Amino acid sequence: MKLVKVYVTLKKSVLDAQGEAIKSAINTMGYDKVADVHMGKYFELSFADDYNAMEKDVDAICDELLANPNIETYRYEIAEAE
Amino acid sequence: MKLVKVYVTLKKSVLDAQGEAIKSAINTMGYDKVADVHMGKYFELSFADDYNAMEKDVDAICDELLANPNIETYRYEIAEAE
Amino acid sequence: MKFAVINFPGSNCDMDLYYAIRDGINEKVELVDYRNNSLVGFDGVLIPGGFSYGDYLRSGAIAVHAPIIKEIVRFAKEGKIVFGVCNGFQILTELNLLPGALVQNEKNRFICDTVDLTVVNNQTAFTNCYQKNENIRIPIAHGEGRYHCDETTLQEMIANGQIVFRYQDNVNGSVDQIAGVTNKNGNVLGMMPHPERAVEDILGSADGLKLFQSIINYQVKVNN
Amino acid sequence: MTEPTAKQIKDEKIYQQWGLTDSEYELISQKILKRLPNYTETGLYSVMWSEHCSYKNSKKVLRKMPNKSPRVLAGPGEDAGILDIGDDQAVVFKAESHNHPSAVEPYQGAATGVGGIIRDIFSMGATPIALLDSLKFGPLKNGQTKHLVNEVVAGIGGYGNCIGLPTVGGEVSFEDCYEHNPLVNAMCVGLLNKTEFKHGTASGDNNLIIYVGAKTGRDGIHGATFASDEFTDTKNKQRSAVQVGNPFIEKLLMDACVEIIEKHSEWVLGIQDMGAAGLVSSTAEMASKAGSGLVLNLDKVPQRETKMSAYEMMLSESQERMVLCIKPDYLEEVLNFFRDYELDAVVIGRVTTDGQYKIYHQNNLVTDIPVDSLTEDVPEYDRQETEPQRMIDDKDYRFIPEITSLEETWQEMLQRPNIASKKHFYQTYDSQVKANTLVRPGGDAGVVRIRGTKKALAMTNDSNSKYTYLNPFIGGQIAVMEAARNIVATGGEPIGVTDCLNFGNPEDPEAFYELDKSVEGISSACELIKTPVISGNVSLYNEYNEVAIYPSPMIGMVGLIDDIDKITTIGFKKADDLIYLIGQTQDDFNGSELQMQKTGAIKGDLRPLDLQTEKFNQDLIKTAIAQKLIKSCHDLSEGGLAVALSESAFDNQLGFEIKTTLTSAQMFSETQSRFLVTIAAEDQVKFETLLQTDFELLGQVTTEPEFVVTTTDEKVSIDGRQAETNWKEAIPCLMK
Ligand SMILES: Nc1ncnc2c1ncn2[C@@H]1O[C@H](COP(=O)(O)OP(=O)(O)O)[C@@H](O)[C@H]1O
Ligand SMILES: [Mg+2]
Repeated sequence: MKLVKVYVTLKKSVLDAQGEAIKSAINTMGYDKVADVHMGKYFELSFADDYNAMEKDVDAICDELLANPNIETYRYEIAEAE
Repeated sequence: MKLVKVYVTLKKSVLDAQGEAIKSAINTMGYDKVADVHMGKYFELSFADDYNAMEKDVDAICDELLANPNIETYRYEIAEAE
Repeated sequence: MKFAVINFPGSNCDMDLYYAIRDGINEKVELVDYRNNSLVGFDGVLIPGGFSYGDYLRSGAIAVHAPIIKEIVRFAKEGKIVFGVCNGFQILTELNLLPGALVQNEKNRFICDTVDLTVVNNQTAFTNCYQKNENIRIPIAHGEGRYHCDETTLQEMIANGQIVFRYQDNVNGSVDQIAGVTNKNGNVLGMMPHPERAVEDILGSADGLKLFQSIINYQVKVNN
Repeated sequence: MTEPTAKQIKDEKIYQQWGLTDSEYELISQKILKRLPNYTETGLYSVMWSEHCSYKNSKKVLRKMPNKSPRVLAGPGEDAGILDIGDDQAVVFKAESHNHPSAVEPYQGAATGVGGIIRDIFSMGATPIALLDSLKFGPLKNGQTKHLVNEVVAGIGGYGNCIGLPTVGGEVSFEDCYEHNPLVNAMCVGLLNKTEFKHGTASGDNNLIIYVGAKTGRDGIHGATFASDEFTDTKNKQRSAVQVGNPFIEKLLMDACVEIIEKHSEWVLGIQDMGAAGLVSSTAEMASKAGSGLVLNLDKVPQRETKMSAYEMMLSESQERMVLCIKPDYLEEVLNFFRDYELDAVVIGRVTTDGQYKIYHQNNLVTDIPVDSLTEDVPEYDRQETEPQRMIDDKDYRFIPEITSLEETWQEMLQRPNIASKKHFYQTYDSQVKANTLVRPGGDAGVVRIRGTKKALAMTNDSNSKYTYLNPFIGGQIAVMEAARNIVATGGEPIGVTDCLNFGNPEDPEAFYELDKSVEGISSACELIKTPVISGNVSLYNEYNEVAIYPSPMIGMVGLIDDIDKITTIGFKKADDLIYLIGQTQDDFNGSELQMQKTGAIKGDLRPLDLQTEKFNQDLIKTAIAQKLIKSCHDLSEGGLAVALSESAFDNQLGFEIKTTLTSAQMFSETQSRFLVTIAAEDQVKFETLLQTDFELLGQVTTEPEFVVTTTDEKVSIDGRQAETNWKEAIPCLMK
């Protein structure tokens, strides 16, 4: 069993409406040291087995589904599932 | 500058409707080795400076805002920002 | 009775509630900005549907940090009427004035429809004009309306009669088909369906009207 | 990043990459400026002279459309058109296409399409009251298309639901030609509580230009610019040509703009949204309309990103931004007003009298050109047109279907994606927010009441590109008439039209023929029923690998219902009501859904539309509704009588028993100008004396959901419950 952790974030040039709203909420709550907030998506994919083409598949899943390369970037880590 | 990375995920007891939908989309796309998908939120908070109470503040921000303890759990890492 | 309809940035059913009170049951009502910090002079507070703060992060999560919230909490604690619809319900759970939480619909899509509800408990401040087990048709419109709570909380709520409305057909996958719940005290109600959209026959249903009439009924009794 | 010099732009023909032709560039440098335009200036011309902003290829064609009626208060040229609806109220509407952005980023493309059209409405000072959407996709066969459909629908709902406007109508259709070029058109309708409005103008020496709303980023800048690496830094991949919407900010902006115009009209001289080509197009148009000049200081523009060049700021299509022109005396009031809404509002420039457009950036004068040259001096092109070969080849082809089993065909037709229920999509749109929606999606037209009056507005989006493909002129007429029938069947009087003209490459003579003839068809139909075209939008170059989409004009129509008692819906009301077919049925199978079902393609010419009969039948329905004779009314469209009967029966789970002089095949004929109505049995004589047209008393409504049908060929009994399941489940099933 492998666990793939995928992080999808908006490209820097893309408006992060959620991040902005959350930042201003944090500041209003009195935490004024927070200078910037970005929000992204986090996925955990479990693979039944390890296999050769796994990384290739994860890339494809990210490109075709989890992220839109026009606005988002992604990175991932592969770990042993507990 | 410090960068805090926060991961918020649904508690295991809460049905992850998005995760399930994504899983079935991935399977439909032909990647049948993906056994399970969970979706969560990922935040990057930049702090202008490091300071003593920073960890306390991050805990508070997570408890009061970023995660809803009734349904979610969170964890975070603190890193040096580039 | 004089109602406050709270207007958060992004609320969008505020006027629907306003008209339901003003034209539906002919009572006094005012819109109150989220930046106010007093509800003195009001007898009940209504939290409308919509997307407060864009519903970014989680529905209702950011609104609970607005200045007016202190007063809403005071109303709840003092046993005054507090009623949240849709996003208002989400805000009340985020505030822990109501148990549980509202999460993404089971089918993971926004649903707009008119559904059948059962009035589970007609002995509340909000439902005393309905019959017990009455079937009412009320519109829904939400993406995060699946009610979630743990088993202990559920049993407690059942025992206390806090479950007020159930869906007849579990449209969003809610625990125990829950559509609306009160707090223990019975003065705070949250529900995902929109009774304020069902106050005239030409809108397709007037079944929501009795909810607002119930509040008046209840208040009259309390005052006497 | 260093910008190329004016000379480099000329020598290396960099302007070509931005879409300017050699002769256009020459016109600019030799006739207009009498010098070489610099980088920023060339950028401004390239976007302002693009088809999207200038309509240089379509202007001549668009002039053919009628745009006058006693109701018209504002027509094409403003952000949206306005029609007087009496009692000092007016309705404002427009439709907009967002095809390309939706192909690239379906959720945001669709969402910002909705956001953009809403801004066009409130920039006229009107309160938006409803949305509609017209969507065209490839067949629901593969994962990519389903994903695209899901995302587009989610984007439309995401924006509309969040801002709190009901989506009350629309259409979704599927044809092969849209597989790689989906069409996403959105329409917004607004209400103006007076009959005067703010023009989008900037006039009066030294009056101030105010920027309100979201900060400016690098989003949506002319994609072609980034294609060339030389001019971009190494972070190229960090940039995006896709706009992202923020409906939350737009809600604040909408409420603020409506309020400032309603309550503080004297503060505001002009207002306009920043749509395509953002800052440049909004400000240049405002100044040009007023015959003024303008000085802008870009350092004042609220910026989301650092180190933006003048070019980037001027061309950015960041969403949720507005430009206002105000009198300096009210500056404090205006800034405070927006601050109260928690919106950024800043002075970015002022009006001048010299007719020049001057832009300062970091203390440099980066642009100094005549304002009018951006908006008025664009060359207008007269494109060549030739009749498409397929039309010549197939002129005499007539498709005659053979129906072996009426029941089987009936059930199959109900499952065809173009006919099946679209509830799977539209139920993800809030159709009731604001508690004014009287007829929700699922019928012929959506209806929104005007609170405090007896009036309501009926609205619909219609197009049938199969018809326009076979015959653009007749197809154009049909699109208008189908929209009108939807309005009329609902109890409304059609009062005006907006459109989205989605076509291929105008430089291709066949594609241009399609555009030109469609518009002629639309125009002739609008003339007849006196519905001026008061706004619209053109989207050309819709093609993939040089194969164009079907010519796809979309008609958005609004009708006035003077008394909500007149509202009529499609559903049969009760057993024993009599069912009538109004209008004559012929063998109209070319371009029909039945032809698609039987042969997998469409072919042949269309029969001319008899406009007089069309109008006569529409007037008849209006009269009968006014006399309260009609209990349900449904126009006949795709799938013909069989489909209309089924949909009317499904609404209240009723059935029917009919006997007709039609053949089984004709049950699916798509002859135009027809309606299906029911009346109470006791009104038979009264109703029939009205009917000086072709009609047939088909039979009556029955309690059990069973469809008993006798044609000239056979008698069948169709399981209505099964039929309803087929119709309802077809799309959810395909979307799985
Ligand atoms: N994308 C959509 N958004 C909202 N409503 C839709 C959409 N697609 C279809 N509908 C609704 O479904 C019903 C049937 O649509 P359609 O078959 O196109 O009607 P018609 O043939 O009468 O024009 C209409 O009420 C229409 O408004
Ligand atoms: Mg119709």
